[in-house]
Amino acid sequence: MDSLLSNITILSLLLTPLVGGILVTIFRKKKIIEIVTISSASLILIQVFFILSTIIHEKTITAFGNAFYIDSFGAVILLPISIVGFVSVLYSKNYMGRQYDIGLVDDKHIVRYYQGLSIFLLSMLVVPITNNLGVMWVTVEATTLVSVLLIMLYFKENAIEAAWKYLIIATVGLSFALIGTVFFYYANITAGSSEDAMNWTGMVHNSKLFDPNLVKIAFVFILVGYGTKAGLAPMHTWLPDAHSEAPTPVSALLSGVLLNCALYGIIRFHIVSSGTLGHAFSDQLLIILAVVSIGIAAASIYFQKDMKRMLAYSSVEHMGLVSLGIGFGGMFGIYGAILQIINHAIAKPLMFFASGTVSQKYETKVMSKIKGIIKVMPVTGALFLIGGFALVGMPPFNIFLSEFLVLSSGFQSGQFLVTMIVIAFLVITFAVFLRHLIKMVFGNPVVEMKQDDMGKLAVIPMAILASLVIIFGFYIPDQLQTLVHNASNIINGGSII
Amino acid sequence: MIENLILFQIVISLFLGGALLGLVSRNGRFARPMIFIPSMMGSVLTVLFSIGVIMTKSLSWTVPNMLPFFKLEIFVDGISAFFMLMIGLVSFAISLYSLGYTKEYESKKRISVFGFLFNVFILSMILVAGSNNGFFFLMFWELMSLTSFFLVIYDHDKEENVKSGITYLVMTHFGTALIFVSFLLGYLQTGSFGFDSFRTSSPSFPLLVKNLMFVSAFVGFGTKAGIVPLHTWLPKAHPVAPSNVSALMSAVMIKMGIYGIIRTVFDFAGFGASPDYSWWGVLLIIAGSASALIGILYAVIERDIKRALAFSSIENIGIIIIGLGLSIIFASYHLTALSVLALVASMYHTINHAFFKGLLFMGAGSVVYATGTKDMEKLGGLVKKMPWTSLLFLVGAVSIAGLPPFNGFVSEWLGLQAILSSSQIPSTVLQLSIAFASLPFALTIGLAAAAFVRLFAMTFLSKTRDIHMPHIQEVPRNMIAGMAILASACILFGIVPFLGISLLSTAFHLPSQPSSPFDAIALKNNDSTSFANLSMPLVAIMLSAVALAVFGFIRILGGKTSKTIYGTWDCGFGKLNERMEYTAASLSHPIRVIFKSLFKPHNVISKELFVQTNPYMVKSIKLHSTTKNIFEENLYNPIISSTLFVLDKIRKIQTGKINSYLLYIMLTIILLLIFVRSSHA
Amino acid sequence: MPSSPEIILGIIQALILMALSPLVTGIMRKTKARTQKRVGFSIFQPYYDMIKLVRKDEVVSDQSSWIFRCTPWVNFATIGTATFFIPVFLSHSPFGLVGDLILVIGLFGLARFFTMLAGLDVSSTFGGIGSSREMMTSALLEPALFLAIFVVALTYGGTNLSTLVEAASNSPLLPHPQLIFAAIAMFVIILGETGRLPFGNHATHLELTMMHEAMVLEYSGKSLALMDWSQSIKQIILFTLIANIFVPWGISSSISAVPLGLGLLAFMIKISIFAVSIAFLESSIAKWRLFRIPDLISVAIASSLIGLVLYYL
Amino acid sequence: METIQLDILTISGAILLIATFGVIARRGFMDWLNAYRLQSVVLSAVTAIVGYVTGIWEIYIAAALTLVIKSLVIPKVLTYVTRSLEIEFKTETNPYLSLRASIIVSALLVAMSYFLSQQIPFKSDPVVNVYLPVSMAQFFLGLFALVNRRTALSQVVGLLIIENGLFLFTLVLTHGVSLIIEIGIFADILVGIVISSILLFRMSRTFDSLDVDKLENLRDD
Repeated sequence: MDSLLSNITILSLLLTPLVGGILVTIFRKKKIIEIVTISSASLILIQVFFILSTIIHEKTITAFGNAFYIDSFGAVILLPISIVGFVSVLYSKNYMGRQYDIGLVDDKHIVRYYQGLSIFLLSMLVVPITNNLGVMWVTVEATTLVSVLLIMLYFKENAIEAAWKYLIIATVGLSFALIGTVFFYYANITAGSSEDAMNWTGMVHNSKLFDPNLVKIAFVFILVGYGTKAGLAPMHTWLPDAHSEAPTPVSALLSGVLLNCALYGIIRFHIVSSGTLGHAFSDQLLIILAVVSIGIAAASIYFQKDMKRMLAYSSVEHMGLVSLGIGFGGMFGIYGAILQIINHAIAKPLMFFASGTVSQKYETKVMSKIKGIIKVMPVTGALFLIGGFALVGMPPFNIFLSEFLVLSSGFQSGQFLVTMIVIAFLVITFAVFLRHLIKMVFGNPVVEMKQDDMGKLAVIPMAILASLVIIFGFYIPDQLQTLVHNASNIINGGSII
Repeated sequence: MIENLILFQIVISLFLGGALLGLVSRNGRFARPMIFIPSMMGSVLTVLFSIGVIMTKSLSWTVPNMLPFFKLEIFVDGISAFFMLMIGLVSFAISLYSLGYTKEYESKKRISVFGFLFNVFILSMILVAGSNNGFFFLMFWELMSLTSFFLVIYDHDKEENVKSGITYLVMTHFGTALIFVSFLLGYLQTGSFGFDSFRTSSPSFPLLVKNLMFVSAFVGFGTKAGIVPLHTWLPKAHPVAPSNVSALMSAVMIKMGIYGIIRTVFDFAGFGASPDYSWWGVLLIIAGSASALIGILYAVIERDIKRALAFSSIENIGIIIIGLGLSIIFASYHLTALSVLALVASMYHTINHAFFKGLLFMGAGSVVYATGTKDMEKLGGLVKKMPWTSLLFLVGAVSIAGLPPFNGFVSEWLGLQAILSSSQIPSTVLQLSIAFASLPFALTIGLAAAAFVRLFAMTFLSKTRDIHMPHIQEVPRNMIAGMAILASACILFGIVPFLGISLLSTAFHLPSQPSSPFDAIALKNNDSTSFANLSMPLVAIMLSAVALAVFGFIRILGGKTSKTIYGTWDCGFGKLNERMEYTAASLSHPIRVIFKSLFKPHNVISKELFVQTNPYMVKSIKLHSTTKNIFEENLYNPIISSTLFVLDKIRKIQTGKINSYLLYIMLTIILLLIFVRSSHA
Repeated sequence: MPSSPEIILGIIQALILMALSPLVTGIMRKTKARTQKRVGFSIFQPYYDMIKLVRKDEVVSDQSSWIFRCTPWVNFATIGTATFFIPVFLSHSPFGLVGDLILVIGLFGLARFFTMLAGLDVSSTFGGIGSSREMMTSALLEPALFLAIFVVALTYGGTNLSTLVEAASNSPLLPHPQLIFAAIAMFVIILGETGRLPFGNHATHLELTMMHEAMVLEYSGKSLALMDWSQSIKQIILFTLIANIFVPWGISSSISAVPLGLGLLAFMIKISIFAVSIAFLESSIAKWRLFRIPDLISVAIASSLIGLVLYYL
Repeated sequence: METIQLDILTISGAILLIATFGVIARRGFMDWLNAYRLQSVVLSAVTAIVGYVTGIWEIYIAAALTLVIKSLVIPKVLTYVTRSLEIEFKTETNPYLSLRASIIVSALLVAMSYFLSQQIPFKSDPVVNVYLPVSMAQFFLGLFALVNRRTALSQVVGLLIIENGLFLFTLVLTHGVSLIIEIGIFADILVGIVISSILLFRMSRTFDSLDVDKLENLRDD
């Protein structure tokens, strides 16, 4: 692809949400801004597919000199952003419409919401395509700020509390990430690079020359920093609060995409650090945090009362699994981790949407008050079940494959004890998660309710995701396989066992 | 063979078609045929296909490129085909039965979901038996668990049903995790999850790996099969499922656990003919004996028909496992002929159990269909109102009690002979322990007869105990036909064991094969004197000849006499009614007393008095007797509560205080920095 | 294939067992009467009873079903079939090729299964009592019996009764110590299987003591005759078994007139002695409480286990 | 490098640390704000010096931005937001550790920062040698303030101190990465402060307090 075309591609990708946001600000009419945002999200989706097909053929896209750089790994992150962005916007129409109808939000809120959504999408889109790790940090920080605004949309007590915690913890965490980034930059400079010292391409190119001790410290800062944003325990504490209090489409984006973006940062630096130190060092750290995350998630899910908090903990678990896969390494582990990123991004929004619809119907998020979803909302209930079973790694749904790969790589890399512990945690999570889920879906509703699935637009986004969940369970298109394979090669430093 | 492949593909598409038809169908006249006729056709073709495979040669089929790393490999050899044959036969009968049985659901809920799950469930079992790759095996395995779970909680209005379902799902998932570990060990050795590579390189695995593979697979598959103490899901899930589903689960699905154990032992775990492996067999025999005995003991005292049948499944799985264990021990001492004998006994019992347990669950389903209750204490007297059901149920009961000339006897006979042959093992310890193990085995057989006398008599004989029972009538014809198919299979496999044995020996490529249907099963001593012989066709002929002869003799001797119908002798009391009958609880009372250390019965007597001050004027006395589940109380509850205790401590870290959260971050970074410092080069 | 004289002899053996069975019952009753200082009936009284019963009309309970009605025939057919497998005076029965000791036990089991059902079919509490007790004892007797068979089968090489008895008759007098223990066990088991004291009492119809009698209480006429007859055949089969396995004296191993005649004579003497001694024993002990019966059975089990250990060590 | 420059470096580093300790040791919001303002002025001076030393013009812009935003705009915004608040919201009455203990812990953290800096192999660059430990110390002290303090206002100040530390850190290690990143960072901070001000405002309205102890509804026990 020649440079002009790639410049235009990147520019239009980034302009789409920006223009969308501006149009929202101009029109301020609920009907119009909904349509504007939906069309901008679908445009993004189409453009991402275009970029993906280019990546599959040409491996990389570079634009604006060296400022933007997309490789297969970036593309793998781009895919969930666009998909989840699209379905979230689609779902928002119904969800926010209902909130609007019952008077929970007014016109001003709606405008602010859609503005925020566009900016949120924009900032996330920059993360995987920028070459500059400093810019990446800035945009990740920007996502925090935008999402804080989205979370405190209603100014309810809990929302304010969640937003406050999220803001403080994420900001503190990301400041670590900045320190780490600067350390890496410094290592790059001291290794003699000057041109593109902050660029990923330059960094990975020079990584063999870095000072090992510096890289060790730097990676610890990166891990804790982006780890906070990615929800790795014990820095995950903001996550259940923020995810449960945000408006549902935002929860879906936070959980399905934002966490991946943060993990993306960790993995990029993992590659660099592996270049310097060999992968054993960062693998070890990733595995430690991953096991802690999975364990804490298992423990927290059992005692959970709030549906969305439970889903948030499940995100913690999945982020743990991704970093576990990266940490275990090998083709299986890394491939599994990347698949897990995609699969999680498909399944988790499905669950959030379903739980959002359910909590709108039942007017509560407290699980003990929700019974008999399958009777009240047959379609939503079925989709809820599909999503739930997918989340706990039940075949024939998609996450089974990625978990299978990750755990296999654990044995392959000789981490028997860790793998067994994780398997035990996963079994516990399975039990406790499904216990909650099944108790909600089946049984008899506490009060008599009309059978109603809350509108087509609530169901369609879920149906899209659910069909992906099922299809990816036993069929992954060749193109995607190639893409993920290339991405794994990148993470593995080009050499695949 | 290409025809087999096409047949197999047709089978898959039939079940998938049935599932899809189910999904699109609406309750109505055509809903049930749309669902069950494809599954019947699929089952018939499965039977044809598996016979084809057994007769001709194995089928292998690979579908590449569906998923990264793993190819969908199908490999159907004799063993798989044997299990597929079982699935096909039983599911044909059950599909036919379901055509009538599911009518009662039509008014209550969507039959379409049921149809979808039912078809997928059968298909997943077939694919489990056929898959040749660890990944896909586990996938179909879990699909099987998942669909059966949804079928179990199909009546999800009752919270208790859903709870049972969750227990089932969680336990089976635990099992899957262990199976996965077993495959992982194989993967670690071979670098592949393909069963072919396990097969070829397993003999060279280190002994430790083999042992670990075996143990984890045994526990994993054992959970599905319902081996004590991993059986607790079974008596919970089976009773709450719709009866046709219980029939499928009990008759076929739990056998997939047996299939897995066989595959693991003889294919993957690198079993070798050396005494090193004899402890595998010992483990199996111990587990099997415990399952058999405990299963049947609970079955004897149970008052819920379907629970009793579920416990009896545990017992039968125990018997099968004992047979397998013996086979392993014999094989590890190079006693090939005996190993074959034990294996045949075990597999024969497997297929027999599929027949009679399917039949019995369908029978129980018919009872539920007609009366609406599963409680033996309320039933009784159905033999007059439901003659066909009771006759077929009786066939099942006699078969499962291991009595001639039905099929259960043949397999138990073979099992007993295998135990008797243990004297040829060159190890006194093993000889003695197997001899001692025959004690629970024989006790089980004795108790099984007791349990099924009780089950049949309480359900079908005497007067209906619940006087408020509505009008009861015989179930529809297709349900009876479904049961009749399995009943005739029971009789056929009892009277002509040649069928089963030649099937088995062809499927498993056993060295000795019977030549004609009338050959006796003959076991020889070393000096070629007969150790034992059994010719079931002749026994059947003799039985009928003796019956005819004595009928003639008595008739000639006594001439024609008349029969008078009169009330049962009541010592002149004159008001013998339903409440004075022997109840199910009192019938099994002696056994409950004898085994009270296991059951820990607890009696509560509550009296209602006419006048509170006068204890002698009693209006009514109620005895409430409960037994304890020792496994739940002594094994599961402590494990669960201690796990929860730990989890509770862990989750407390989410205190709600932002300060503590920030502290975690601070501590994490400091600890990690210290960690880095300590790992400085 | 066995030769036709063999088959004929096999059938004759079976017929002899069937024919003689009421006689054994008669002998036992007579002995008991004598020990109780009574004259007692003729030893042929059971035959008279049977002939009388088959000519009588039946009264059938209005609660009963076809199970109740077909049970006597099933009972007789199974137990009658069992007789064919038992060597009586010829050590090898041609029917040994058809079935073995385990089949005999299985056939007994089938008969018992139906008897218990019949007891429960008539909705009388007596039937319930009988079946309930029978359920317990039979279930417990099963392992004891199997262990005893285990010892015997191991010693003589088979559960095929022909092989067994032949090997027994060829071996010297009680060469195997384990057989003594097996015999003790077998003796207890026979008491239990036939419902004799201390398990049950044939002579009364008291609720406390009945087992078998309670189950057949509702039968009359032809059916009762068949039930009684089957019961005595079962008894003689068991006596024959214990006699020919543990004391195989005099049994013929060739098909010629003199040894066969001697064998028959020996058989009759052995059986009579056995019947008389059991009757004596019955007269001298009381019935045990129901829940003490497991103790007795465990004696049998323990005895067989000792036998097993002796065999293997 | 001349001695006088080295002295200036050392002295400015010391002032930065002292200003940070001021936040740790004081209770009142206005005191913190003044300490922060002082710190920011010194920081901007340091930035200018670094700019002078390295001769990169972009750093001067950064210095100017620091001066304007940090010592003028942000304190203004915070004063504006908190103007209507009652005095008890503005005073830290009840930190988890007493002031004395806090100072000891802070001293330990400073020591740790120096220790940590020694682990990192640097070329003998005096700017780095002096400011790196100071910036780390600032960073950790800010974090400690966040952990230790119970009022939302003091947490905002803690955040600001962390941010100053970051700024210094980035500056000394990179001598100015690139203007776009610097501006991005500034923008982030500014927006962050605005958002937290909104939150503070809402919090005081909703909870009638700025005590983070009130923010304990979302928890798992």
